[in-house]
Amino acid sequence: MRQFYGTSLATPFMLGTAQYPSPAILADAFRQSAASVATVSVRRESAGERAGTAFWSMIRDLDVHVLPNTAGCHSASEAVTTAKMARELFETDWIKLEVIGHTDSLQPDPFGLVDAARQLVADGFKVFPYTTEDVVLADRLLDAGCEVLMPWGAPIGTGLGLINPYGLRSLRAQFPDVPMVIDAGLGVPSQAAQAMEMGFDAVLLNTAVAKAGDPVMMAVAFARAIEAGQAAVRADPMTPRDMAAPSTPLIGKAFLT
Amino acid sequence: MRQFYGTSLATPFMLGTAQYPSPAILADAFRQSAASVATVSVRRESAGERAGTAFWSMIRDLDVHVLPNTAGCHSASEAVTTAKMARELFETDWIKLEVIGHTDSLQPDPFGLVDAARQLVADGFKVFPYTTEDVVLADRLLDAGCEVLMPWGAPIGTGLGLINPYGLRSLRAQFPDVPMVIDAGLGVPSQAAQAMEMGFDAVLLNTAVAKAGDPVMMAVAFARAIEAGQAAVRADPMTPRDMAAPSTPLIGKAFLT
Amino acid sequence: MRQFYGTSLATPFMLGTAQYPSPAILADAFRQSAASVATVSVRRESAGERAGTAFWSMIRDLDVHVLPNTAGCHSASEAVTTAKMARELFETDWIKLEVIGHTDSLQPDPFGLVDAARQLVADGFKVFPYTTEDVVLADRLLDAGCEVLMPWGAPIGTGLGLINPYGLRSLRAQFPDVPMVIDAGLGVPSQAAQAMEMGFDAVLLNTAVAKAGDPVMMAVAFARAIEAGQAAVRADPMTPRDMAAPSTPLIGKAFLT
Amino acid sequence: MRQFYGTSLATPFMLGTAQYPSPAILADAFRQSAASVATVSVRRESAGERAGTAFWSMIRDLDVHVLPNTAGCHSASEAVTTAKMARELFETDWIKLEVIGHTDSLQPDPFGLVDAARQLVADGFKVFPYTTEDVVLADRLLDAGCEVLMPWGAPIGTGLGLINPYGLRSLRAQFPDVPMVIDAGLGVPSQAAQAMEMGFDAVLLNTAVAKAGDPVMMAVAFARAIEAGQAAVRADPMTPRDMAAPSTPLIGKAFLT
Amino acid sequence: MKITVNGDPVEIEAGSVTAVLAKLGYGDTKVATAVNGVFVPASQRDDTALVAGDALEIVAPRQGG
Amino acid sequence: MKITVNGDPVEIEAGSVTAVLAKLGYGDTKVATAVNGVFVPASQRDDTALVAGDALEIVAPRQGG
Amino acid sequence: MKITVNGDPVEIEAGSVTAVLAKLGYGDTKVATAVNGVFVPASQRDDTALVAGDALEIVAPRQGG
Amino acid sequence: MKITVNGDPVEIEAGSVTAVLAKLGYGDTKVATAVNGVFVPASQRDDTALVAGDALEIVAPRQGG
Repeated sequence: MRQFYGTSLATPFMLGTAQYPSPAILADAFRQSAASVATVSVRRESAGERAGTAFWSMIRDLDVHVLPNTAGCHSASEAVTTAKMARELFETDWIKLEVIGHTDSLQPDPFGLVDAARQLVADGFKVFPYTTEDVVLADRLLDAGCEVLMPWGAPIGTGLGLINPYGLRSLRAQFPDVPMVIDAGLGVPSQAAQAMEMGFDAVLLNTAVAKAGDPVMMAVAFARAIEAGQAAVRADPMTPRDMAAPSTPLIGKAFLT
Repeated sequence: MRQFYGTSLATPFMLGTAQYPSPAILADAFRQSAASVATVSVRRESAGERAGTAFWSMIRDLDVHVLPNTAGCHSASEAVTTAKMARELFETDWIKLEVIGHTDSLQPDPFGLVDAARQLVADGFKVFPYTTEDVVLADRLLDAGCEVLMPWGAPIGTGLGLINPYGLRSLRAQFPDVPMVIDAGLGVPSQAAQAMEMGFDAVLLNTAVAKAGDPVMMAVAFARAIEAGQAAVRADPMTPRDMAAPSTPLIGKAFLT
Repeated sequence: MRQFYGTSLATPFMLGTAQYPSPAILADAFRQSAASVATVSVRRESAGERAGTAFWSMIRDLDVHVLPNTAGCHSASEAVTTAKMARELFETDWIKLEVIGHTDSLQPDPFGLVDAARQLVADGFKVFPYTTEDVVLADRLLDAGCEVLMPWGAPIGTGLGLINPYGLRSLRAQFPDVPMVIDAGLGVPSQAAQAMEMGFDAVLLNTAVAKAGDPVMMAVAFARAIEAGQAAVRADPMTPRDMAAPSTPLIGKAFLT
Repeated sequence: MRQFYGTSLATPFMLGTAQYPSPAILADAFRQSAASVATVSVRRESAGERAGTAFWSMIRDLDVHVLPNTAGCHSASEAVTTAKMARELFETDWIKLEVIGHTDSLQPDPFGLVDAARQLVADGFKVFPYTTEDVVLADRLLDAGCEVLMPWGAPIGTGLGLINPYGLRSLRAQFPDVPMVIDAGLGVPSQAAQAMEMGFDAVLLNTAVAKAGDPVMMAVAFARAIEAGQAAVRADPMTPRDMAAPSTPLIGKAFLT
Repeated sequence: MKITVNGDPVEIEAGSVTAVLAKLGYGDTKVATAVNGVFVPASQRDDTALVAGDALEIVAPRQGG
Repeated sequence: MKITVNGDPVEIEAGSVTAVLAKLGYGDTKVATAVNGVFVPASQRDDTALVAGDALEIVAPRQGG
Repeated sequence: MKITVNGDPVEIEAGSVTAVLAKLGYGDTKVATAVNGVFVPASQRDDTALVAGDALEIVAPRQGG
Repeated sequence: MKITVNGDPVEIEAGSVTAVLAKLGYGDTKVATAVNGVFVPASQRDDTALVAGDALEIVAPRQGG
């Protein structure tokens, strides 16, 4: 499995921490799925609230890699400031860089994304950019110093799966050595398996697990699917063919008519 | 998990026994994937060859359910005689009923299939008919006494996956209480997960495992994918939506510009 | 263009006559789209009602081929009797044979269909069977004496288009010399063009035109799309390729940097 | 039909002029398809060659709108200089702006594209940017002063059709008032009809016509398909439904069993 | 006698299909007929007698898809 | 007499399926049999006589999908 | 002086970010800060004076996707 | 002096773009020009002198997609 900024992950499953019915269910989802990375955010804290401390200690107990995001930022400067606050709070130079360019689709803004990536890399961050399947944008992000790409499967929270397999395949083929994570848009495990089968290195999701009827079971389901897709690539799948071919040999068949 | 003629399977994974590089790899694929059913066939035996005995003892050691097939039969009578020979040899009344109607696609023959099913049920067989997604044909097979259906995903050996999801969904919805196995045509694990997510009760395949570069690893990959799809259904997936929705809450976001 | 029982159609567009806002709009849809075949049915007539006479004279004025159907029949005998009544009323031996096997999907009943087709052919009918993409069923219908096949695109009235392109392609490839009409399930003209591009000989539809906001304009739209698909096949389309290729020649490009 | 920089086109069909077997066939393709816009390029001319003059007089005789391109340009400055040379030669301020960012896919470079668009608009050009389905990029191009967008269907010359219908639908929905042309990647007429049905205002293609066995017939086929899709939108198509619905009324059906 | 015509019970004097059609007032309307699910061609209506309990179906051209 | 065994012509002394299997050297091999396309259970092999022209099929367990 | 803290207007005595955090009652809560959209590291809070009209943002760890 | 014309090295007497085009034999051919990547409108060709090492591009209408 490819490394992410020199880090080998125990599993290629990155899981969000938002929207769970309870902290206990969140923790259980991580433990039972063996997700190896947890995405987190920074939000306003009131005096005496101490919500952050409670959340943070819970996450720390999960003993996973923490990947803070810049969710909701619509400009490079906002994202950069948010990243710096996150680095101080979470004591990590990893940052999931989101610069949203379009409110309905939450699509990344290619321009703000590259701008922010360049600033953050210069400041010593290890940037995980949430991007599209655009190969030119990918090239710019790599030029800016990103060593990982996180193309979307579909718009955040839609659960539509991989809406542009052709584009994602082209992206994967164009940069064979770059670690890539399919981030956002997945709804069911088969889509995560498909992403791994296409050669992506990991999968990041949140809503599909947190909003399932049983988030813990769904987290495990995704974990299994990701293992399945990863193993499938290593096992070298058969080549699909248009015409049928018998699996049971015809030779030796009894003549009975 | 639904029962198959009163039998609860340890796992919803049925695996073929043909086309493996070696018997050792075949056995290993079953052991490591925990497939619970093995499909087998009957073929001509020469005097002194004893190939059948060797194969049979190997299969018995796997300690799985054995599902003999009538592969290669093109008429009801041929299939019925083959089924009877198989019952005597494998000491089971389970039969995977194949009546091939079209050589290029190995498509089941709806007419011969219903005819053979009726004869075999009358003779005490527990028939697992290899069929299409045709709901009327399914209805006839149930009338004939079949208590399980095995619709194809795609033509045998193609590895194309589920070529007609709409038709398969309609079939699943039409007979909610009938145990159904997606049989044939799968190429990669994500397709098996998808089949389970659609509500099918098990998956049967052979070529995708036996012809993979590493059959054992691929068998395990399919096993994981099948678990994933099965768990996903139980976990009650989110409903896909066309518009994006943030996973990280917007409330509390710092104002930074 | 292939002939239908020896008849060359002026256009490969067959149009239904039901569900239009008014007889005038129906007539206009036929005139402006140049549809060459009109499907009709037989229904109960009360004494003095004379609705049949009015409808029939209107259809006759369209000066198109008339194709009576057996819509709503769920058994071979019902369909056969209906066909005979239709032949007497419409003075044609053409019959669109529908034997419905499943109420929700209005899927043809393969068994009743072949049975009725055999009886009708024996009685001198020219049978246009409404069938599925099943190649074995197709073979049986041809054996029964049908010289035309009408596979569905999708269930009647859904407007989903071609739900199983792989299956339809296989059917087309299996019987290259049999005239085939894509019947039912189309919703928009691009789907009709696609059907023709796949090598089908004609398209039959009703709901997509009759239930459009402007049935006349939609009939014309389908007529254009059918022409487009038919011409595309004759013009021998380019072969799709995975990699891009410049249309504007690179040679001679000015060097400007 | 929406206007393009104040110009109403006689037909929403824009056709390339490259790769035809002969100038006569090119001219015939335009005449018989009634394409209303011809794309052209500028290339090096040797002394005494006068190829440009011959080509240009032939194009002028077609009496269509001329849309020069900047094909093959990989930087904004190159594209800008090329655009200026084209304006002087073709005496039009229309320019199909191509800034290629990726050689294999010929994908537009979002960054160079916006940069060049801004410069050209400032210099009085009417820019037709060849772009992707990216809504943020689209927004930037509109900010830069473009009043038309030309999103790709698929990479140039592939003939794959609309590879990301979801993305194209989102783009169309996001900017309901902006004239949009599906440019590049189409292979068969049904795809052009589909593009129009999705609400796009015109279609631009070249390879699918020029490289067809019979370019003239294929040009006409595309023209018909484009008309079909355009009329379909106006005619207000039926809403697709998952369950079947009889087109022939059931009421009045004879009871025959 | 009692028969059913297009699904409705009718009390009518016994007779051939032709006679019954006339009594029912179909006159020369263009219709096709079936009795008890069996087609009765126009040419055989005179010779086809209806008896009590028969089900007569009388159909005419209609819209169809 | 001449019969065919698994498709091949064989010259063999007449007898029951059991006798023929023995002569062919199948011994106690686990096989199933059919004569002229009809299944012959092991329990009926003694009582099933083969005559000239019969087609005997002898099968055993094999790999299958 | 008047400043805004996490978007709300607050009347508070002038001072460093550290002083203001203390007065607001954040004590030793683990937070990160920005003033007028610019990040202020913990190490610089003592030396960063807030003036009237400043916008202070105080954030802490939260759930994220 | 040495310049390049459409990518090829050319030895030619110094002069304006107009002069060079004439010497090269373009006569009244309809062309557009750029020098060192910068567009030179026809109206400015007289006043645009070429110097050694300049790259002159001369283009005309062609097929395009």
